[in-house]
Amino acid sequence: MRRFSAEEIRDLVVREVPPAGISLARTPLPTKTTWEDRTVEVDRVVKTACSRNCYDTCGILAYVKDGRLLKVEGDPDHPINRGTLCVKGYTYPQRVHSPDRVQHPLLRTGERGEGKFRRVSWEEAFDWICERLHALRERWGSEAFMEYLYSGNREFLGKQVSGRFLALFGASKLVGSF
Amino acid sequence: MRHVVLGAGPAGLAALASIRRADPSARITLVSGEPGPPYARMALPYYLSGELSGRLLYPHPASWYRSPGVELRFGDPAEELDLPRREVLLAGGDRLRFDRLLIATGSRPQLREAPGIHLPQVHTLWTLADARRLRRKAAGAQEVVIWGAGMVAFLAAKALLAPGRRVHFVCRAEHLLRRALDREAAALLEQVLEEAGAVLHRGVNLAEIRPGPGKRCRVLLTDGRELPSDLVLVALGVLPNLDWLGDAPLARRQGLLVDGSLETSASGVFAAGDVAEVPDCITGEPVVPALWSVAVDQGRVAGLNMAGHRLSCDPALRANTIVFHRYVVATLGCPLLQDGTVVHRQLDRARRTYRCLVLSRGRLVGAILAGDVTAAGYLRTLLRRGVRVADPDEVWEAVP
Amino acid sequence: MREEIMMAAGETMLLIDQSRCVGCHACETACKMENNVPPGPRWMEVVEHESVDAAGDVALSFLPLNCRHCADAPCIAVCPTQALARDGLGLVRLERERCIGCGECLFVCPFGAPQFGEDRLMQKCHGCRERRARNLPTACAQYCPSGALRCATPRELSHLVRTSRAALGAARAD
Amino acid sequence: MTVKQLLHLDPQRCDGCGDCVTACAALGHPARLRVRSSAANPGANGALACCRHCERPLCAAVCPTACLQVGSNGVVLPRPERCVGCRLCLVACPLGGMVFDAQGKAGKCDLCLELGRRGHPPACVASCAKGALQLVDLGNQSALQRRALAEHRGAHLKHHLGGGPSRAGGA
Amino acid sequence: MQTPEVWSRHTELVLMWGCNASAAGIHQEIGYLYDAMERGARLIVVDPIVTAVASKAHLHLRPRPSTDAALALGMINHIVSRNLHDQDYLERHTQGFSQLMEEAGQWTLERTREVTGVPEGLIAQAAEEYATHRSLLECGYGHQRYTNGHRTQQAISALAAVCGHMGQPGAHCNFMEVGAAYTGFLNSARVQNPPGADIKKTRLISISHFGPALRAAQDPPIKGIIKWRGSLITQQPDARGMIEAVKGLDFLVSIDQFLTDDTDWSDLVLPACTIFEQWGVHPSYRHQYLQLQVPVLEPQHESMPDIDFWAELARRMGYEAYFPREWTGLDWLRLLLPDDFPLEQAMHPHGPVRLPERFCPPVPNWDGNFQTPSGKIELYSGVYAERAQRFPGEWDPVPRYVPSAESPDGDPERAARYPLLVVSQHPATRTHSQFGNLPYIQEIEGPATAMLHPDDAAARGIAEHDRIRIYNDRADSHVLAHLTRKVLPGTVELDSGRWIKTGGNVNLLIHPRAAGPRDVGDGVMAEYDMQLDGHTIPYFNLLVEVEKA
Repeated sequence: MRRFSAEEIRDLVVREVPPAGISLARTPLPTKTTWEDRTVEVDRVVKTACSRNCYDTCGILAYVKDGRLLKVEGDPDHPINRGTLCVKGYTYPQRVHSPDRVQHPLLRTGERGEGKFRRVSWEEAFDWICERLHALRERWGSEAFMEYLYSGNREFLGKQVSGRFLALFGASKLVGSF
Repeated sequence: MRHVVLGAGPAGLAALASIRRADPSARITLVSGEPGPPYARMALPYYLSGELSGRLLYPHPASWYRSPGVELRFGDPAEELDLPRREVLLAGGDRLRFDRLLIATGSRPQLREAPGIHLPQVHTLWTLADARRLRRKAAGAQEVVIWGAGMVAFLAAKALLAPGRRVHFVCRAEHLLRRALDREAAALLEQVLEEAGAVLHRGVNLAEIRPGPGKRCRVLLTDGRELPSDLVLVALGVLPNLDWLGDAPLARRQGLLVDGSLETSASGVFAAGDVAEVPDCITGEPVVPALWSVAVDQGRVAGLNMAGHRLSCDPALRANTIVFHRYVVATLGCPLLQDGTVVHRQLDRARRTYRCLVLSRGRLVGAILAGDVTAAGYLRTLLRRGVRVADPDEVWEAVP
Repeated sequence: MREEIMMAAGETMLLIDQSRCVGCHACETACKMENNVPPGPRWMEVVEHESVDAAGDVALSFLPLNCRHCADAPCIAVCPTQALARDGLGLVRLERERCIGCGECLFVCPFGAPQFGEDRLMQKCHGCRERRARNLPTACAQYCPSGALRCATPRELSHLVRTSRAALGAARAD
Repeated sequence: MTVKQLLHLDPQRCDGCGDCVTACAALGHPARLRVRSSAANPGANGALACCRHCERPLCAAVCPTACLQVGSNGVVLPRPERCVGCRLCLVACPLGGMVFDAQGKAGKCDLCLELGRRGHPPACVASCAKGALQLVDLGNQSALQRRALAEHRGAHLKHHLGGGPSRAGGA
Repeated sequence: MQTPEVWSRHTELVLMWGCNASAAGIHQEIGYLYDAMERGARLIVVDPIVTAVASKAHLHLRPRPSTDAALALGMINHIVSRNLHDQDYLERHTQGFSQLMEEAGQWTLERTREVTGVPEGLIAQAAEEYATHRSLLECGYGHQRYTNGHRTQQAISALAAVCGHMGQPGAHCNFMEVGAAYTGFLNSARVQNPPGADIKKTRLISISHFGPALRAAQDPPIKGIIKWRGSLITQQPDARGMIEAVKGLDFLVSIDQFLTDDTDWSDLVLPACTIFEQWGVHPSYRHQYLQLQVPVLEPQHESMPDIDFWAELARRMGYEAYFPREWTGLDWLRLLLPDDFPLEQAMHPHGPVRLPERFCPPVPNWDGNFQTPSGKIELYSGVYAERAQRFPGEWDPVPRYVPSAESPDGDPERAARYPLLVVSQHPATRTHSQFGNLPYIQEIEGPATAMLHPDDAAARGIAEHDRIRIYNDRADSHVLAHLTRKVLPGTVELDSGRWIKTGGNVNLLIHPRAAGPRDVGDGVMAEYDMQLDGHTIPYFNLLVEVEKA
């Protein structure tokens, strides 16, 4: 195998890889799309990203009409997914607007494992958690509390914010390879 | 969207069903000139002959009509169309506003003046009221004269032919059902009718009806013969019910002119059934087919288009059946076309079956089946498609 | 294996390159999302097939199956109500209001394309008529991550195939 | 969703023996299906003249007395007391589904509902020794066709990127 | 990680190891792999299962699951015996080649075939082709999901080093970057540890040994958990044990989008936003582009963005000072990103942006320098030697094949009772336990199904689509059988991620143990080093028996 020299590699990187820190968006965001075999105007198209535990981390164009996610496409300017998503990605509209989504806070009414709940307000839910956190710290100390999160959503910011609260509270810390 | 459907025959009812399905929020008013719920006119002969009980004349139970947005106006015929105001004026004085209007007012029996035509023994058979009246009058009748030899006359005869009763056809033409059947098929049908007590008077017309003796009357024919009669039925064909439109600006010839979507010359006003003049599937000529199956199809398409679809209606394919007791004749397309046609006939007198294929420039344009009509549906599809037929035997082989 | 289908009288055709397909099913959900197809009917379905050679080695192939809009379409021929017809773009168009749900089309279609949903009338891939009228690729092609489905003009597709062969040839000659 | 079922005749397997017709007639009514000999008929289901239990049946649409009705199970059934024998249904049905008895009353395939309730297949299907007549549901049929096609194509797969797995192996 | 835009243009051969490119990371793997193949690159796949990508390969090697280290060592030995190794590269940029060969030298083709089941000719051909082309080694996770996974990766990486296939465009060893590489530029500490706050170091709980840790933790025990972005019961091994552990809690709160296995056992369920309803930032763990997630829709129903939830909870718990009420996700984002980060460039309607080269060079190790004490590739590692002292049996300074736990080689006694080894693929249709509940996905997946080799099925009287029971002494799972030669005899494939309550879950059967590279004990730890201690769950160390249900 002939080895590339350092100079050659430097040149080749400049040629083949976009420069760091500069937006790669080149294609103007569309204002309409096709849906049900007709052309429809959409309210907006938003560039965002897929957060699943998958190293592609695809760029997404999200089409919004009347407050609903009409469809999703791969970001054509994203160097990895280059305009496409996957079998799961294309189901996002169904997932977001699924009638099966948890729609409001639910408090258990049956035995554990039964899956029986009643609807409560967020106010009630927060009071419920705070009351138990105070009692837990009183009785066991703050390390008796922790979060459990894994790779269900690999978005990075959220767990830093939870981390701030957990650090302040003094919770046990979850470690490992996520 | 406010829909008004004029007429509760096959076209009107099919339209009502279509509008309801395509636009559940539509408001629909169904208007019928006849009192009482819609009944099947096609079935009146069977009611008259006693084969079908009166309650089975109604295709739909009352609950079928009852749905949000549907309003029924029975026994209150439309009298005037006010196009500029988009209103229909009913005989009872109400004005119905519409966004979409369907004219499916059907047809009525054609009458002709003749001396004695207004005698009490003279009737028509068209409405349920006619049928009820005739049922009473026919009870003891032994001699019945039918003026006419077309489809309406045939239906009347079919209802009235019974043991111990003679039914005379006054038939100007050479044979019965001259517009529908060729000589061979007509002969087979006539034979069946004659065996059941029909008497055909061919090549003559009715000249006069004279009262007496007694409750009877006498029918004078143009050849001078006289037929004593308990009952005379005038059955000379039908005419589209369009008189009520007066001089409303809707383009018409024999019937209302419509485009492919069954819309008339007035936007939002549709026509279907016996009032619509449409191109014939085979000849392309404008026709008013006045056929049940055509009316159903047109009603369905007109209804959907009223509800916002953009469907084109197929050109009318004439297909009809003529049933007398267990003998059936089916006519499809235009079997009587003359110019440049090749006719293939197969007649089996012993088994009384007959089938004929009419080809024009290598395509099937018409067919008649008598005695065994199994192939009718298949032939109808071939006609609809304009299928090329090289050899008529191939057609018969392909019939499953 | 490359298979050319859906010749549209207008501009574009769909190229199904079975050798690239990995059976990821993205085209299926993309099609359903694009056309708001309810669960059940599958206008596009990728079918996997496994074969074993004499040596016991296993080969897999993946075949994306949608309506091929055949030039001599048997479904059009058998449809008793003329609900199926060829449209101006050369696609087999279904007029649903004419469909009576008799199922005849299904039995003659070698691709299993006719689908029957909740209303038990036929439905199928319409060939992205609107997209193609605007010279856009079909949804399945635009959204296919492996490049197995490509929709372009015959000229573009032919160029694509030739250049990839040429590149391959050049690489082998090295 | 109730799965729609209908009869399918595989013309490749049918030899036109007519056992199905006999079996149907043996139920005490005129045979409600007819079959063309397979030689004359290359079309798939066209060889079979029988009711397809359409979702929007043309026979029912045209029937003046509403004799024909689609049941909740999707099976189109006549109500004999309403039939006047006008045969408009027979003319309207492109698939040869309507059959009239000696009294002139409409009859048609009911998929042997009564046999079905007792867990048996329709008489015609049971009688077909060649396995040519089958009761299929539309969804499965599509999947079967697709699998069969994939099987047919799969054997010939060549990989233009390099030639498919030239060698593979393992435990 | 060499970026695919580079390798796809230069490589002559891709050796894909333990990586089902057709199901996972399809855009990077398949898209760029085909680019390379269109240029004429060859493809060799190492995978016990005939995956879709394996069916596209020129050569496909199917080692018995968990024997990959032996295969890599056998290939190294063959390469060296044919003098196809890169002596110059070995001398300049590696250390410990002779110690490596003391181990690898024992792996004759014959012995390698005996252990791995791969025919000798195929091992030799793959090794020779790999050595003589400009070859990219693309590693997935498959071979790592065993207790010997770290050793396997050690051996595979050595293969690349021996051939000098490192640091060159088109020739590198790509495997998963552990967190720090691509998130190192973010100011995590600035968010997690606000200045001026009194933050104490607390004990650590291993996520890979979570069930045992929950039961073992004392002084205090774990009594309350808020669970989010994960499936505690579906995705951890030994679901039964996990449920028992959860029963001991005072409270379990689940933040979820759907009613999952977890919510059934929760005391309070809170509606989670999807990614389309909240702010976020996405560094990949394989590619080099950063994207920002912006709210596309209003939160649906009463769902609450994750950040808003934690901030509100914190404020109610008395930390108002650290969670300004007026802060949106965007403000938190600014805090997390470096001050000089081109935020506008990366955010709708712009973006994505490449990360700075100092964090992820497009051609890493081009200069032959490595982040080791010696600056070289340590085929013999002093650090590992030292850890081998501290954690006996877990580590070795040179790569070795050590049979993994609960495998036919590693536990013959258990294998006598439960002879089939489960390989648990990640199907294209799911990410772990997600998406499987959606109708569009369900109609593609069909009912829960396990792949069985026809020989194994025949021996058990099992036919296609039979309902079968997969069991061991821990639990059982009922699924349908699919008979296929895609799996090797003696193995069963049962996809991961099926929910317990809808059937076919594989994790019920798995023993809770952590895979190296270090013994995490009961999962309660005081110290943790991501680079050296990174340990995972050996999901594929699972022996079962199958019978017709």
